[in-house]
Amino acid sequence: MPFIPHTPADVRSMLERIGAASIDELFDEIDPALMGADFGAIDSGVDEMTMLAELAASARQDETGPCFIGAGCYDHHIPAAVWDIASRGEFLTAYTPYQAEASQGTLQLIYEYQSMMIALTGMEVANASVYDGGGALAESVLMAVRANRRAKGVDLHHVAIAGACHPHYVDAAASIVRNQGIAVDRLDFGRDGQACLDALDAAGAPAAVVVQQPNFFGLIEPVDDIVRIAHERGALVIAVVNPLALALLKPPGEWGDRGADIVCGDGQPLGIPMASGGPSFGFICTRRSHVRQLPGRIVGRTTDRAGRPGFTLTLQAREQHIRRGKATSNICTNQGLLVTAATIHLALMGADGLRRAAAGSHAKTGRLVRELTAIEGVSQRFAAPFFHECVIDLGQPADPVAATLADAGLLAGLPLERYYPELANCLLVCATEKRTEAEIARFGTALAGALGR
Amino acid sequence: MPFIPHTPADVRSMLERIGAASIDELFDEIDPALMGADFGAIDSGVDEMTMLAELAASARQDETGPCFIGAGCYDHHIPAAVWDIASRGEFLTAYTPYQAEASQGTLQLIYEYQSMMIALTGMEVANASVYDGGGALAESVLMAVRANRRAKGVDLHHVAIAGACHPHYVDAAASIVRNQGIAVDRLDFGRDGQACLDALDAAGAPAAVVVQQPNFFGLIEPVDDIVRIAHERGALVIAVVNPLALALLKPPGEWGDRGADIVCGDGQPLGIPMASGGPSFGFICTRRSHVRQLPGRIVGRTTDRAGRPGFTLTLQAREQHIRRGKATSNICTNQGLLVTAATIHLALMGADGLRRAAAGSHAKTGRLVRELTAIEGVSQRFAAPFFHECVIDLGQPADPVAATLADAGLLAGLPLERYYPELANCLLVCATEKRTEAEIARFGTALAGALGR
Amino acid sequence: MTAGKTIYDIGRTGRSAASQHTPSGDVAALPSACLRSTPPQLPEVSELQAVRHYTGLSAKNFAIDRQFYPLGSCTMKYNPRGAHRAASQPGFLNRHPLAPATVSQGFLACLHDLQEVLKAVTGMAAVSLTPMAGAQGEFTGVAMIRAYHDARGDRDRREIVVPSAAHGTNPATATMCGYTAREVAVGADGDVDMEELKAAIGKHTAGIMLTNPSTCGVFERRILEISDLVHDAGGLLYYDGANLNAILGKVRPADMGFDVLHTNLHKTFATPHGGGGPGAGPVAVNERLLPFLPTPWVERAENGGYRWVDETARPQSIGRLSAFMGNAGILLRALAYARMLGREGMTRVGEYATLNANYLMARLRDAGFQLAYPDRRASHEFIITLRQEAKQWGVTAMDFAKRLLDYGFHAPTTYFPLLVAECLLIEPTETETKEELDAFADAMQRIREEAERDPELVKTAPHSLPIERLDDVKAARELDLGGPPG
Amino acid sequence: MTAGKTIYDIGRTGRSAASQHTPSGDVAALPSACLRSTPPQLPEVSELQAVRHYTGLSAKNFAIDRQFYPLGSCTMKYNPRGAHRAASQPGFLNRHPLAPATVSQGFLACLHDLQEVLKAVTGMAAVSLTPMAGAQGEFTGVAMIRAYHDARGDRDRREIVVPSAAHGTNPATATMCGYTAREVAVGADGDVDMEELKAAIGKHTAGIMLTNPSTCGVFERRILEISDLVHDAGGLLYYDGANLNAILGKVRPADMGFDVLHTNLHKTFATPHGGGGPGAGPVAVNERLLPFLPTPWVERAENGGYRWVDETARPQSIGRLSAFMGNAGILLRALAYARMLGREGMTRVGEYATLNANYLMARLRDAGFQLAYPDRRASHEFIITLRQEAKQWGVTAMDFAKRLLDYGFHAPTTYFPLLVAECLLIEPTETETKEELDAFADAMQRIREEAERDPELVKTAPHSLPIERLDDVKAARELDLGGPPG
Ligand SMILES: Cc1ncc(COP(=O)(O)O)c(C=O)c1O
Ligand SMILES: Cc1ncc(COP(=O)(O)O)c(C=O)c1O
Repeated sequence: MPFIPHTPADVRSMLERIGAASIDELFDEIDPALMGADFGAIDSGVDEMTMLAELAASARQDETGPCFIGAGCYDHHIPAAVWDIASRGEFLTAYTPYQAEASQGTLQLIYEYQSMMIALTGMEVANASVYDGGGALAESVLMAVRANRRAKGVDLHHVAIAGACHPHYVDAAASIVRNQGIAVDRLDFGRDGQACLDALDAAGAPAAVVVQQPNFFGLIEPVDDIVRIAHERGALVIAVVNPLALALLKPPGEWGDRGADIVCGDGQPLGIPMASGGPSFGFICTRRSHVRQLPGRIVGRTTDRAGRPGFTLTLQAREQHIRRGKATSNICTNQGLLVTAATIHLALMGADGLRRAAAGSHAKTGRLVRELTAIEGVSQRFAAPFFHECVIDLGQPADPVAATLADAGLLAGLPLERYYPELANCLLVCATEKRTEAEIARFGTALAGALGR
Repeated sequence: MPFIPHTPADVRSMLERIGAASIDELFDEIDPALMGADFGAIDSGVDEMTMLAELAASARQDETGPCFIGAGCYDHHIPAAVWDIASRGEFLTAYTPYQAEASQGTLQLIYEYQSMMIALTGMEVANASVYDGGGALAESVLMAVRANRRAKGVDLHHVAIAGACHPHYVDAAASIVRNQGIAVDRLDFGRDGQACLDALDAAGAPAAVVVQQPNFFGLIEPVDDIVRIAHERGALVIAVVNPLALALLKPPGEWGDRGADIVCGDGQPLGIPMASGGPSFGFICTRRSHVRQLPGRIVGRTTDRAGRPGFTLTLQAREQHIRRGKATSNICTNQGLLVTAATIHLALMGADGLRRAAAGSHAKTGRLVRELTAIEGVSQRFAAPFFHECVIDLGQPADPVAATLADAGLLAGLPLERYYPELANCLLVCATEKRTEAEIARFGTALAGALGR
Repeated sequence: MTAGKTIYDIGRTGRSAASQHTPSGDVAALPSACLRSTPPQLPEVSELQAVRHYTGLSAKNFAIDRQFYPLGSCTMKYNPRGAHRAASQPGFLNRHPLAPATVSQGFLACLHDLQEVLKAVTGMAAVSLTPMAGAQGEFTGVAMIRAYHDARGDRDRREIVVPSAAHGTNPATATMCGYTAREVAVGADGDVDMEELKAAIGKHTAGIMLTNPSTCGVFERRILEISDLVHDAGGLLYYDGANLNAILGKVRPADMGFDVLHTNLHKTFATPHGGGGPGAGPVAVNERLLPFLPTPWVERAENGGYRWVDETARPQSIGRLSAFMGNAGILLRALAYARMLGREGMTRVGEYATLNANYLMARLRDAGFQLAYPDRRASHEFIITLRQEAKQWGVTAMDFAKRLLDYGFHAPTTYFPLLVAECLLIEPTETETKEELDAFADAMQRIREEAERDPELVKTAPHSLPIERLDDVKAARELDLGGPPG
Repeated sequence: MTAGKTIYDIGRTGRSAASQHTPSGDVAALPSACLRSTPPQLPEVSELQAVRHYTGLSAKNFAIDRQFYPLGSCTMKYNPRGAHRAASQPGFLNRHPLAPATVSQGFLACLHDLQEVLKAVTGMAAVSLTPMAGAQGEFTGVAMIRAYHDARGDRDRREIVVPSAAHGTNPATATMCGYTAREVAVGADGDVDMEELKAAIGKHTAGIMLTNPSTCGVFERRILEISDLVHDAGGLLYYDGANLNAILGKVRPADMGFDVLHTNLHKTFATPHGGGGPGAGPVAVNERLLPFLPTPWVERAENGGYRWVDETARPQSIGRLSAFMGNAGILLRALAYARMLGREGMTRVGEYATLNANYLMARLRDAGFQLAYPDRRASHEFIITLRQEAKQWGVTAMDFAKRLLDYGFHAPTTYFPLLVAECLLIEPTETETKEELDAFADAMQRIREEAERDPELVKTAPHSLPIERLDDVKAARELDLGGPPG
């Protein structure tokens, strides 16, 4: 019996103590009519060896050559120590740290994580994670609407997206906040691919303005201006950021007049494997004044009976298990293990290591863009400076080209037609610090071949 | 500075405390003539990411399809839990448990390991490992000669190998014991591939007789007879065994009149990846009366000041760090981590799991032999019963055939010409419980193709 | 030694784990106005320091791999290492979420297999794997209920009914979906109070959220009656699958009348909780709600391969809930577990979880503890109330919980469900041995003796952990939520 | 809770980790006489029990990943996780040792690269990677010395000279090679006593085994003189590379006059010690001994590829020492480490190991401890003697060692080398921080105060570990070496 330790003698003596004749008898309160189901559609079990062989075969089937897709999920180097430690049973198989004294490991780690995220974003407080970047944006929107509910003249049923924010993030946020009567308005981006300040000017008085830095196209946004305009209109500013980029870029806490109000994003670039997009984790940071609107777990430092410092979940009155229907969110289980990995990752990288990974990725993408645009008919779609992603115009529909290259084992970037019909000829490409010169050259050659050049 | 934590400020203040002006000054007792070497042949260092990419490329280069080679190293299933636990820093980065109180984890584990090896072999004591199966045989020969030194009429300069023992084991043992003036005589095996009792009868009075069960050809040896004959001549019996086979086969402690005297072998089948043949571990078990001749670490159970049970290295007076030139062996570092893995493996498998792995391998090899011998001109070389390896006669030189199949990604078995010129047409094949029907069929098809059938 | 020190405390300016320094690059192409002026204040430690620090922190956690962890409602069972290994194959870890389906057939096949398993165990018509935890599954389900009513123009239904024993995520979910949560009481026998329920249900009712067995640790016996009641009023039934472990392979939620549900893979399907996540909360629906299922999910294509289903194919879908497809790695672990259990193994889960709970309940009853529902069978969990002990000796459920830590056991769930005073909700799970249950029962009995003999000892526990009882009030009052040192 | 219980104690008849039960098979083809009549008595536990038991045992170990571990002569430095990862690639783990060279070029290239690195750091002409630990390297080296003399017909050399400070493996190795070990004294300054040495060397001398810096923690200053002396007498010099960490990238053993050596990759090249192994002890030789190198090793083929060299190509080889090619996985880890350090990194190893040792020596000296060689520089390690403390307060080196455990530090090496009474041999390694060294020095100082004030406290240490001081005498007298319970 896989995973069940009972011997026949155990079962006998346990039933005796219970006073039941059989295990079946323990189900005698259930209407027998409910018990007749046929589970034959489920196969018989297999041993671990066989299961591993099956799943390994599936995994092997999907192995490809180098990945040049980014779009919110990036193939960065992860120090070997990160997952060796994060996978220790003590982190992997613990629950949420409700019993603080028996969970100081996880609690201190989250406290350290909060500190690191505060340092990266330039904000004042951080939570212990939400599900992912998309969910983080949704929760940030809800939070902004709550936090701004006393502002005058602000439309609490609208938030505005300034420029090209990840379409999946926007979709996820829209699906979620729609139920509370909040609409997410996508403002046009400009011809240069950056947020259009005029569109923002014309957007009325949304409760919040969302801006992604770097934006979905990899471009640097004029965040200082956006923050200033948004604040002038009484909107709170939600910054969606790539935490790795923050090793280089100005922290949202310093944007514009008084910084962004809420900073969110996905932690994947911080030591999380791509793994089909999950599990990763979403983060939310904000000002101290909004901390009671923050969803999710928060860890605080306190002392024990003997006066020694220790860590515990705090401000739980925001949460569903205390506040129930009035909680800031329904979130319970979050993405703790990924936060564990990200914390170890950040400790190992330090500011310098993180900066190198960011600058290295930036430089490799520059190199890639030069390689690709050297092909006749291939050009850079937007001229604005980019971080580590770039929109490449192939001069012909990108989707079939990407498919051809995928069949040849090279993930050539994300065709944009699905999201922006006007960009049907475009690929969004990314080269992280892990991509080698040889791989970039291979991409160039393969693309030229696929284009018949 | 990879792995060196010193800041410039640290270095300054440390040198100050030492009273030296520079780190170089700390080397001022060394003749400057010795310090001029040029280390330019060593490349500059690379970061972990780059190193991992380099070594991963090398590793990928050697990936092949299914492995049907055995010959002392077997592709068995290893439960995922085994290495997840054995790789924990507390096992991986500890030293030999000299400070017992700070090493109870490793010490108790070795005690459990000793118990399990005693159960498997039917002997009375076990050591905590030697380097590998070959080394274990060498140490067993030395040990037998020492243990038998008072026997009358026995030639302490000769040991005899009855039948086909792994040629690498014999070579290793011969290279090692030669220096103490001991010759290892290989007796002929019979036409049936098994040890020839007549050859043994004619072998004089060696200090010890070595027999491998199953033998190098995978065949079951008449161990009861061999032990009886050997003992009649005053020789000690050294059994070389596959510990996995002992889940099925009669334990050496029960062989013949009074069992083997020393049992050794390689622990690789117990949860150790093939990994190019190492690290694995060698084991030696013996009778209690020979324990003081046993080389290597031994753990005993004792009590602490408070009377609680605890574990410690014991009988250290046998060892080099105490006895120096008079020690039973020079072994110091052994193969502790592999013993850790094997112990966890044995605990997870239990007698039943181990028996299934053994019987499953036996059955799969039977299936393979039927598949291969169905090909015209291919036959089983020896008719005797085999455990999970078998000598297959291809009717034409085996070496080029194996090379052809290897190029096609299939490791077809070990060509035997190198070891036995008379078996130039033969392959030693093995199918563990991991080999699938499809892989066996693929072998059949590929072999038929290579033979032009 | 770094006891009590944070990673910042052990850092020094200029120190680093230098082998993690990858080649840098020129950033001159970036306008200087967008760059940060000072580097972020991250710890500056060597690789050994980081490894030692976090290895050391891990040692301060209780975890299933170390301790019995009978946390009610959380199903802290063994998390097979084989499942972890299966999901950690390079082909899975290195797969980009937006890789074309043509080079993702292995992964898609796995998701499809898991969808089929979940359909079979729940009896539902379709599954979406995308929700990232139970609460997101609840959100998804209730959002679908709302989309269903909306699609029918039935816009006046504003209430979601939940029993008072419901998990906090249930009412919180109702709110997130724009509904009002209406609580109904639970009777003395642990079942929902039918009179209250009847009074609560009406044309304003969008639906009801139930978990069965409930968080009272008993099976809601009148479930078919409730189902008829709600359906007759035009509402739908949501099944909170957090407790599915109790009836896995025995009873299908669909047969109880539920229209939609989530399963907590991190409970029933043994994926690790990770110190707070990640989980996965796939939703399953009957035909009625199928058009509203969140995207993406996987279906078989005509050519025998697999393909993603997205909004273009399902225009009524409530849409996307996360940037990609959900917690893929958790889904793979669940599939691995399902493969190892198979049909027979799943049935055994419910049986042995129930056996363990009833046995431990009997042992504690015999040791003098008061059961919340003494006349009922335990499901996979049960409740004891320490009302008596609190009144007589001043020793509360929390004190028992803390003292258990000294005995090397994680505490059961405390003070949930809220309706039972001084309660402990105890869920042993099927993967624990009788000996472990006996040891736990013995410890509880000893603590009870201590509570009578030396209440201070229990009230000031724990005594043997790296830290003593923490001051939660101070934590909330004098907020110290971290931040870089300088 | 399984504290103090063995895996057998927690087993029950009929219990198993059933998902490890692979399909069995028919064994009717095996003669029943060769089969066992009863199954071996192995533990019968569930998978969770095994995981919990061994995870729990691991927590009872000190280890580098948890504690400062200044074990002299053992070089307990950080073992990079990246090197562990590199060697754990599936392509490496699944490679069969007898796979044809044509499908092994990746692996062979790695071995060749490591051979080249070792040649460069030692200055030697050729390397064989096959020895599985330092002691096997020593055996190999001395066996080669013997083969060399034998090949020249020079059969009367029966002695290997070793300093009295030598590691026990040195004389034991001499014996295993059929030689007699002749010990020579070490002078008060830590260098070998030249007069004794001169007297010991002669035409009966096969060779000398030296480690430099020596296990006295000092550099043997007259090494060139010794080399001439031995060579002039027709003997050869063996370098025990256990202490190579002290001079890595600064001084090459070849330049000191050594003919043959081993390196402990599990020390100098940072591969983990694994609680007692595995290690790897590659040997390097100059041209003189090259024909005798053990097999197999790797050389470049004409086509640019790599191939194995075996006895057929090297008929004078001392032959094979193990079934396959050595501890391949350890060699790969060492290569990974060497790649990350590179030339500059290697030089720094010796420098910072030396800096740390001299600093810690200064701190302990200032704290009142007596240095064994106060007028000498420390190499990467140094010795203090607690003769005074033992005489005055009855507190021995062992007591200090045990008390250090209470302070969270692993003890230094005790009572080795034998020639210094009540000694601790302390090796901090280059990967420890100044703060860690300071904390250790502070602890030593406090223990010294305790030894004066409350000697019993120290003599009965440790007090804070799961177990108190163990009775080694009883262990050896009342031998309990395990065995199945029944
Ligand atoms: C009964 C019940 N419902 C819902 C949930 C929420 O699930 P999750 O934590 O996965 O969001 C839980 C989790 O504890 C639960 O016990
Ligand atoms: C000086 C010295 N020589 C030789 C050895 C033996 O090395 P190994 O343990 O790898 O066999 C050691 C190991 O402790 C040592 O310190």
